[in-house]
Amino acid sequence: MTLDEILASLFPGGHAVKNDSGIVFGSATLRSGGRALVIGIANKTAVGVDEAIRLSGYVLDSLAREAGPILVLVDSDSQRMSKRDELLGLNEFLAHLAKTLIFADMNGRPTIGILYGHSAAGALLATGLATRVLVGVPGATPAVMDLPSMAKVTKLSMEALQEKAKSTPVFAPGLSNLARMGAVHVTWNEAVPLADQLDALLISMPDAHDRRDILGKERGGRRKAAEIAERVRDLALHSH
Amino acid sequence: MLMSMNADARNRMVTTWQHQRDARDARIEAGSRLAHGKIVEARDATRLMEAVIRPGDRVCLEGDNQKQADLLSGALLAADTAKVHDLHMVQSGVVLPEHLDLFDHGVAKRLDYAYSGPQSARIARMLFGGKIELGAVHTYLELFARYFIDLTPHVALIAAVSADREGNLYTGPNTEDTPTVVEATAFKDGVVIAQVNEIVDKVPRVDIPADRVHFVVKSEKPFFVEPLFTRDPAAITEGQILTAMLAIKGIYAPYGVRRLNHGIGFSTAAIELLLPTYGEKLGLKGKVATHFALNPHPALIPAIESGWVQQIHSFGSEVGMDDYIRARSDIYFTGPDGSLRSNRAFCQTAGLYACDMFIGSTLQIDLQGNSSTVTASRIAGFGGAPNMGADARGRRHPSEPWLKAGLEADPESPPPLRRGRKLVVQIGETFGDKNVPLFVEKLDAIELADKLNLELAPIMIYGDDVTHIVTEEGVANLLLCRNADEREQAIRGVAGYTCVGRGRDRNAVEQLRQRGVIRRPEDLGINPLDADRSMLAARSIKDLVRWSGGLYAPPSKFRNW
Amino acid sequence: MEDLSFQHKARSRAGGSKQTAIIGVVASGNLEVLVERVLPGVECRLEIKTAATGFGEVWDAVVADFVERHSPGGLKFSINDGGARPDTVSLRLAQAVRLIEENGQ
Amino acid sequence: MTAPIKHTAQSWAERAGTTSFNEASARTRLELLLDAGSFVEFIGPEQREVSPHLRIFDLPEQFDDGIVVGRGRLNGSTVFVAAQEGRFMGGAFGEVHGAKLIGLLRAARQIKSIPVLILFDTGGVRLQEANAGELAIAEIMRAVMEARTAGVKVIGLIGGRSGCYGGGGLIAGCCSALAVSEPGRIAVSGPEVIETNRGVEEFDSRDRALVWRTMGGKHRRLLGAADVFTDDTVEGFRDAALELLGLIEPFGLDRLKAEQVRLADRLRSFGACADAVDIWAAEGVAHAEMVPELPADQFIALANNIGRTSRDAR
Repeated sequence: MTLDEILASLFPGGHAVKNDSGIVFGSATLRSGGRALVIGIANKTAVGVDEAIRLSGYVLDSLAREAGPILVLVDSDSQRMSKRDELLGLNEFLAHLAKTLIFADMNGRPTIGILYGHSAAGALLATGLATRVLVGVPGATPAVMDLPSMAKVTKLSMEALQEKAKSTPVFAPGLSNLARMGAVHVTWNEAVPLADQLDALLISMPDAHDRRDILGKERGGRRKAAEIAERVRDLALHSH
Repeated sequence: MLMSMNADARNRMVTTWQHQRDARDARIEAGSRLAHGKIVEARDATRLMEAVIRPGDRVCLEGDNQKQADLLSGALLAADTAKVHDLHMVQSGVVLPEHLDLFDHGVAKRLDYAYSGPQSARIARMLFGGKIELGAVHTYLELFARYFIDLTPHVALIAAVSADREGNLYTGPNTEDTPTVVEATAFKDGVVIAQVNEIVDKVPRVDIPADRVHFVVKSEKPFFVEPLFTRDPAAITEGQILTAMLAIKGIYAPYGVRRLNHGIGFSTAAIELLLPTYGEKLGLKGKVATHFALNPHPALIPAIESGWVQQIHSFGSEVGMDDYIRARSDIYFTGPDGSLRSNRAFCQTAGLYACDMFIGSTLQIDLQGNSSTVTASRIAGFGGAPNMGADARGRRHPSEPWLKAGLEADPESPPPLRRGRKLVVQIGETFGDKNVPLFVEKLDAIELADKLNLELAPIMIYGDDVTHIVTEEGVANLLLCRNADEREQAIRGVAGYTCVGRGRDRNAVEQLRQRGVIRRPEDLGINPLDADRSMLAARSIKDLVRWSGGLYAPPSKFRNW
Repeated sequence: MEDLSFQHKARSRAGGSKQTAIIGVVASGNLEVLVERVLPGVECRLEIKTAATGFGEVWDAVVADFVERHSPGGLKFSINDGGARPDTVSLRLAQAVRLIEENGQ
Repeated sequence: MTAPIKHTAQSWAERAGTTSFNEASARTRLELLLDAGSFVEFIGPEQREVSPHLRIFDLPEQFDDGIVVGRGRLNGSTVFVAAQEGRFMGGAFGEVHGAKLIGLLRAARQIKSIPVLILFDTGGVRLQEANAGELAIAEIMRAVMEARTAGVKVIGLIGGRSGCYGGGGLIAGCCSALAVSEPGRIAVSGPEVIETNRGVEEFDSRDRALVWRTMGGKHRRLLGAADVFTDDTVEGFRDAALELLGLIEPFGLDRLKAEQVRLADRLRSFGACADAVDIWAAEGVAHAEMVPELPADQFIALANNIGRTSRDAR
């Protein structure tokens, strides 16, 4: 789905969301009546220092003035891979964006990521993966690592990697793999108005607790993470 | 009648015995049309080649171990092969890709050389494919010698730092082969063309006088120099440290080796970095490692700063060491301008005749102690190691290590008639990169000689020149071996878990150990668990910079700051 | 990857009282050795997972020399090997024994 | 530098003072960072909790999956610690590796009073388990922020050989404060990645001086991305950690607002600079081109003089 289609389906009553050369920003009225802040990255734009600081600014401004959920729409490239961005401390800018989203979520502004296009690596960490609930839209093409790069580093053929990818969701790109890991909470149905699905999600919104590792275990994508984290936590709690 | 015939013959001699001079003058005349004085613009360099060089010429393209006349190699490569073809390249280093492109393009046909490190794989393929007609692979001194006998260049293409308008050249710290090449070319009616980084009113010092230089081309960028002798201390392993400890305590100390040459591997870099720590503890300062034939190894800086080293003569220089050398003229050879003066031919001679020890690593050693850096797919050439790693039969001056080694090798002869021996030490770990064994039953070099129909297998150092082999398993003293069987078992005895090592006769090896032919770490009072990186005087390139008081300026690829 | 296992009887039990120790990292040309005091008497076991296949004979020789030289009775060695050279293996095994024989729990 | 011969009797304090943090293993770093003998590991190597994914690629495992987590004491006070082993798979985050740190942070959040030290040494996400690694990083970022919100001080120490790249850089950006040494690097994209994407003209990954002045410890300190710069010894990092523990204030919205201002100001001031040297010059450093050559003590004086820190604004 395109950004316009997504917005139209999410907010049939209209919205004030703009796409300013890849930076998505605005607000919209939910069918339940409340307002939602909408930010995001569109047009497969790379997330660099300039993009990140704008997005975090929108969130911080909104925290002071508004209430309601925050939707983060994602169709990005990876982080911007340039000398300038690294020189200026891209890691801080991306972390800062993630931190504002996490802070908002922990302070009464539940965050929902909507991954409808591409995303990868640092860009995904700073946006969709920094929300409480990440929704996948069919056709989304997240890729933490693309297979050609993997083939280069692992010195395995593309065929061999594709073969391995059939037996595990742990490394290969794709929405369903991220879903099995517990990263994508739910994948929406394109045939049903997204507004309905958003309503349902807002009603059944989980609390702000990070349960992605448990989800990953239930879905068979990450069999170890939840258990290991729990064991370390117990040892730490009982050893001091 | 007789008289008049003689006069006639004399007349003929006057006209026919200066053929080469006439030819040279014609070449210079052709080239001069492109020059202002001796100066030729870089854009005309290829036309200069076409004007001066004749088909079939012997051309020395410098082509050294370190510095490269890269502008001129590019210019030659661009020459019209209708005018310039079938050249016979005589150069010590085949280093740049262009050096081999010359053969692919048909500019050159025949090759005599000494060293081809970076191009070792491609040169092997081209030799197999018949793209290159090979004369021979030489050692440096050997090729230099042939420049004066049967491989004298018609044209020399050389590199210098700067020239004045008359053509006096300053070669800078990397003088290397230039004086030798120019001597052979200019005094035998050849043409010398120099590329320079800059043209100045007055050169800092005259390394090559103007009357030996015919054309000067100013290059846009400085000639290429590879930092070949920089070993990052951060990459030195515990195994290399152990091996270095064995060498210091098992060879340097007992022989009292003061005059020596080091190879370029990590094991010898470890030795250099252990002198001010481990060597100091053993009380060896001033007693060993005081005089070197050696490039300016950055790894030697801590030993120099600690007062170990008295004098170093160098084959070439090393990138980043210029200021340090300049400030340490007590140690290095420097010109009136203050910068290093290197000279490969003299330094090779010094290594051969005036050093009591060579210690270096290799890729393969066989059961006789022959060693080679050739593998089935790579021909790196010889460079200088065979000159360093050979007993000089012409040597006549005595020294303690030389006499002691001679005594061990030949205890029976009466002392006044007993030759001394140079210590030739092979040092390495029993397994190299990717678990490739150092010790083999048969050298790859022999297979290569078969494939290429060479009359000689490319042996770096012959077994009968090797006196010691040091591995992490211990020191084998081959001087004390009395027959081929003992020698083989001594080599197997330090070959560790390689097939050669596992094939040893345990009893024979134990007997050799009783006789001190093999000395294990415990025999030398060394605990392998003490071999720790904290023993290194410098553990990083940054440490070397600090030792140098900020004078050493390492190239960017070695920095982590 | 290749799994190897060796069982030896040492001359004597290893000294010290520590129960476990670990040395080294799994990287190209390196290995980690986890040593545990879990075997009865003078038994000694080594379990190896190695990235370099086909070196069983070399491991056999390295392990035999190691047991002979260090007498690690009662110790079990678990090794993850990134293709280390035999001299590195010998060194790490010796370091592991030294660590577990040090004082401490 | 003038490393003395190691004596077996060399004391713990001497070793901490002479051991390079950069060179040391994760375990050695912890042994010398914490009070002698105080470290207790959680899920140690004898538990053999290895990555379940590496075998798919026929790759060797490490018993601790490349991270050591536990508790110890720093000048007598309890701290939680996590140290990545940069030599195993480049210190990269995988499922188990990440989960150990998540568990530690969650415990710290519950306890509130025990700080967490993270000794970063990572190239980012472990390729062979990229999805699990990426998600683990997202969970760690969340856990760091939850812990900080609960009052926990989370300090990052960066001086390992693999640097702090990829998602590691983002986690570092979430910490309360960072200490860094000269060899330490912090970035998202690695040098080779930038070169591949932008060409060697924009970024020559083999020009290590360029790499370090763009991503290295000194630049990060002068930018204010790291609060303390230390010489490359374990003792130096120990002192830095102690200093930071004394300085950190609680986290809240004001911090995020201040960070927004801090980063926006950085973009405004230096956004047009082509190279780190230009930034340093713009910050008022005389002879900016000499910064990489400065010894640690002189650099620390210079950085303190410039006075850029971020602990109040992150």
